Amino acid sequence: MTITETSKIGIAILSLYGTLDALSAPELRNNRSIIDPEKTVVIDLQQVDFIDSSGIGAIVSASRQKRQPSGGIVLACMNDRVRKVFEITNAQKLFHIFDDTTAAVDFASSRQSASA
Amino acid sequence: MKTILAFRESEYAWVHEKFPCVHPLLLPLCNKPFIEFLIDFAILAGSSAVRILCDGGLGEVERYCEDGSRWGIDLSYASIHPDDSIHAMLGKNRKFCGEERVMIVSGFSFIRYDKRYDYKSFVSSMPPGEWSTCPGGRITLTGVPTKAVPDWLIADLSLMPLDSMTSYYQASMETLKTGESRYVLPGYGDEPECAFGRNVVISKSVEIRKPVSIGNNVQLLGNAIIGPSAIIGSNVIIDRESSVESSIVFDNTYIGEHLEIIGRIASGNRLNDPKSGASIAMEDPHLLSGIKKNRHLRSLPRKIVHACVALVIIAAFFIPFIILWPLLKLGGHWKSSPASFLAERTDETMPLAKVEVDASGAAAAIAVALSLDRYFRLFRVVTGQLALIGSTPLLAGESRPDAPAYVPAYLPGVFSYAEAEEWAATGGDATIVERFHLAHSNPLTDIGLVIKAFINRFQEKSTI
Amino acid sequence: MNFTLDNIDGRLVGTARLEGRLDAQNSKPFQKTFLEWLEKTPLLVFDCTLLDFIDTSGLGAIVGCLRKALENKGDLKLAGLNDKVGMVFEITKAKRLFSIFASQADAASSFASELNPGTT
Amino acid sequence: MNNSNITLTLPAERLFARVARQTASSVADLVIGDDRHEPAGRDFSHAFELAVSEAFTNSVTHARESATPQVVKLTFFFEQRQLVVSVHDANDPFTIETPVPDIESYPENGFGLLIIRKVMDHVTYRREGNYNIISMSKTL
Repeated sequence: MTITETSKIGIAILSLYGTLDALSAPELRNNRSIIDPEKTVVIDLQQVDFIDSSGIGAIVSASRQKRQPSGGIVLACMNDRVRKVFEITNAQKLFHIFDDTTAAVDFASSRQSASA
Repeated sequence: MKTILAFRESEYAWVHEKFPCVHPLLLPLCNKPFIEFLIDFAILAGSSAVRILCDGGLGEVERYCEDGSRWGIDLSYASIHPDDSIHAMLGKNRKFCGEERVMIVSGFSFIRYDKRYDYKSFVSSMPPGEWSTCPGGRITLTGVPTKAVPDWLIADLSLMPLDSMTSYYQASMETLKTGESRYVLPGYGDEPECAFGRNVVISKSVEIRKPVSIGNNVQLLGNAIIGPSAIIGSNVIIDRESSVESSIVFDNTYIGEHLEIIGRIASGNRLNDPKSGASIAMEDPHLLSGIKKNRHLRSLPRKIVHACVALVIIAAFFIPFIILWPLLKLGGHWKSSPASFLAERTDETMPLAKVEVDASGAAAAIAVALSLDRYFRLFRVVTGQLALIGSTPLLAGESRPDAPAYVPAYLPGVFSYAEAEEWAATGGDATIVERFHLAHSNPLTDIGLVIKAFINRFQEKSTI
Repeated sequence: MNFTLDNIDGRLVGTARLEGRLDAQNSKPFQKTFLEWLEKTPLLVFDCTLLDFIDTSGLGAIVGCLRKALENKGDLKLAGLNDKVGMVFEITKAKRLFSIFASQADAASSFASELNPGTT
Repeated sequence: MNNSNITLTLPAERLFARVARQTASSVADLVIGDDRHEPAGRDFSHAFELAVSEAFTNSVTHARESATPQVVKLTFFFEQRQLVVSVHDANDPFTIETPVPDIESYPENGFGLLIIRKVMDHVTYRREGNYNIISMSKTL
C-alpha cells in the first residue's frame, strides 16, 4: 500500500492506494497525522482494492487516537468493495462518510474550527 | 434527476421489535417490500439513479435490490449518521448528486402516489423546497425547475407515516384495495383485486373473498376461508377450516386448523393486534408457527435415533430380504436403476438407486408390503445421508412446483411423513403433511411415524 | 391458584384466580381441582388477570370446565383476559362459547342479574 | 475444476497472505466463469477472497514461536456448486464462536471471524491431532 498525503485548509488528506491488510496496516497506524490527536484527517479510500479486518481495525484505532473519536477521522470515496467490509463489521457507524473528498474536507474543517 | 431515500434506525425501531425476521425496509406492504414502492415512485418521478442512505445496516436490502438493474436504474447505498440533516446528507453524497435536481425522500413513511399521473413533468416544474410532509417524513427537492408549471398539471401525492403496527396495517390494507390501479404490483390473473403468486394450491372447498393477495407456494386446505382483505405472503400454509380475514400473514407462516384470524398480523409464530399493538408468541405449534428448517432435523440426537432404528429394521428384515431379494432379482421382478437425488443440502445431489418391484406374485407382494424395496436406503440412514423419515427424496433436476428451492424445509428420508398419514397420498396434500411434520416433529414422534408409515404401506400393498 | 366463594344476592358464586401459565404441563391437575370447586357451586368465574399464557391444552381444559359447569346447570364466566390470552381465545373461536367480562366483579354480579325475579 | 483439489502450503508469515488471497480469488474466478463480470460473481469472488485472507491472517497471528518454521496449508475444492476451502495450521486450539465486537467501543480486533461467518455459507472448525482445521464453503 502507498499513502499519499496532501493538505487542504489545514486538513490532512491521506489517499490510500492498494491493499490495506495486516501487512500494510502498521503503515497507516504509524502515520504522523494519524497519531496526532489534534489533527483532523480525511482518508480517501477510492483506490483501496482490498481491505480486511486488520485494515478496518487500523482505521478504527486511528479514530480512537483522536480527541474527538467521531469526527477526527473522516472517510471519503469508499468503493463498493471497501463499503461492503465496513458494512459487515458495522464500522460504518463510527464514521462520517463522504462520496467526495472536497465535501469531506469542508466538513472536517468545519468540525475542526467548531472544536477549536 | 436523482433520488435519495434516507432512513434512520430510530424511525423503524418498532419493526425490529414486532417483526424481527425482516429488515424494516423490506417489510412487505401488500405483496411487495416497502422499499420497492419508493423505488417505483422515484422512477415515475424521472430518476435515473437512486441512493439509499441509512444509519443502520443495509446488507439485506442490498442483497435484495442489488444494483438496481432490475428496475433499469443505478442503485447505490451509503451510510449516514443519526443526526445528519438533509443538508449534511447532500454534502456526504455530493458526487452522487452532481449538478442535477435531487429529490430527497426522508423518513420511514409510505408515499401514496398514483402511477397514472405524470410525476416526471411535475417534478421538473416544481420549485425547490418541501413537496410533501407528514409527521416523521418528507419529500424535498433541490435545484431549479427546468419547466414552467402548466395550468393543468396536477399530481396526487401524500405521505403517510409508518410509525406503528397500526399505520403499517392501514397502509397494507389500503394498498390491497387500491393497489393495482395506483401502484405497480406483481401478481397474476385477470380477476381484479385478486393477486396470486406462483404455485398456489387451493383445495376444492376453499372460499376466497376479494380483495385478496396471495404469494408464492401457498397452500390453502379444505374449507379455509380467505378474505375479504387478506394479504398472504409466500410459503404459507392455511390449514383446514381456518379463516383469514382483514389480516396480513407473513412469509413462512403456518396457520393451524380451525383458527379464525380476523384483523390480525401473523408473522411466524407471532400474532399481533394492529389496533392495540399487542403481540404474542405462540408456543403451541397447533396454532401458529414459523415454517423453517426445524433445528432438530439436523441435530445429532435425531440422526442417532434414526440410525439406531434403521439398524433395528435392517436386522429384523434381514432374513426376509436375503430370501426374497435374490428370488425377485432372478425372476426379473426387482428392477433397480441408478438416479441422482437432491441431498439434504439442496445444492448438492446424491446418487441413490431407484427400485421398482413388479408386484405380481406372492414374493413380490410380501417384499413390497414389508417395504423391502427401501431396504438398501436404510444403510444411508446409518451413514447419515438420509433421514429415516422425512420428505420424499426429490430427483435432481426434476422441476416440481414444490421443489425445495421454494420450500424452506426439505429432508430426504427413506420413508416420507406423507406415508404416515392415510389421507395424503400425493401432490399438494403430501407436501403439506411433510412440511407440517418437518416443522414440528422430534426424534421420538419420528419413531411412531415410521411405524405408521410401515403399517400404511403394509395395508396398502397387502390389499392389492 | 386461589378460590373464593361469595354470596351475591343469595347466589353462591365461586371465583378462581388463574395465575401464570395454563398449558400441557398443568392442565390435567387443573381440571381435577376444578371438580372440587364445582362441588361447592356451579356458578363460577375464572379471574384471568394474572394468567400470562395459555396454549391449546389450557384452552381445552377451560372449555372442559365450561362443559362441566353447564352440565351442572351452572355457568363459567371469564374475566380480566389480557391481550395475549384474549388473542388465543379469539383466534380459536373459543371466545364465542364464553361470557367474557372486563373484571371479576362484573362477571360475578352478572350471575345475580340473570336471576329471574319471579322464581326467588 | 470439478473434482480437482488445489493445495497450497505457505510459510506462516503475513507477507504470504497476499498469495493466499490471490489464489483464492483466482480459484473463485475460475469457478464463476463468465459470471465474474456480473455483480453477483464479483461479490462471490470478493467474499471468498476476504474469508481466506481472514483465516490465513488468523493462523499467522497465532502461529507459535518454534525452531521449525510454521506453515499454513490451504486446500481448495469445488463440488456440486460449492466452493470449499480448508485452512490447516499447527497452532493452539481455539474457538470460532467468538462474540461480535461492540462497535461503539472502537474495537481494533475481533472482526476477522465475524467477517468469515458473515460472508461464507458454512464454517466449521475441527481439531485433528495437533492441527486446527477451519473449513469454509460458499455456494454459487
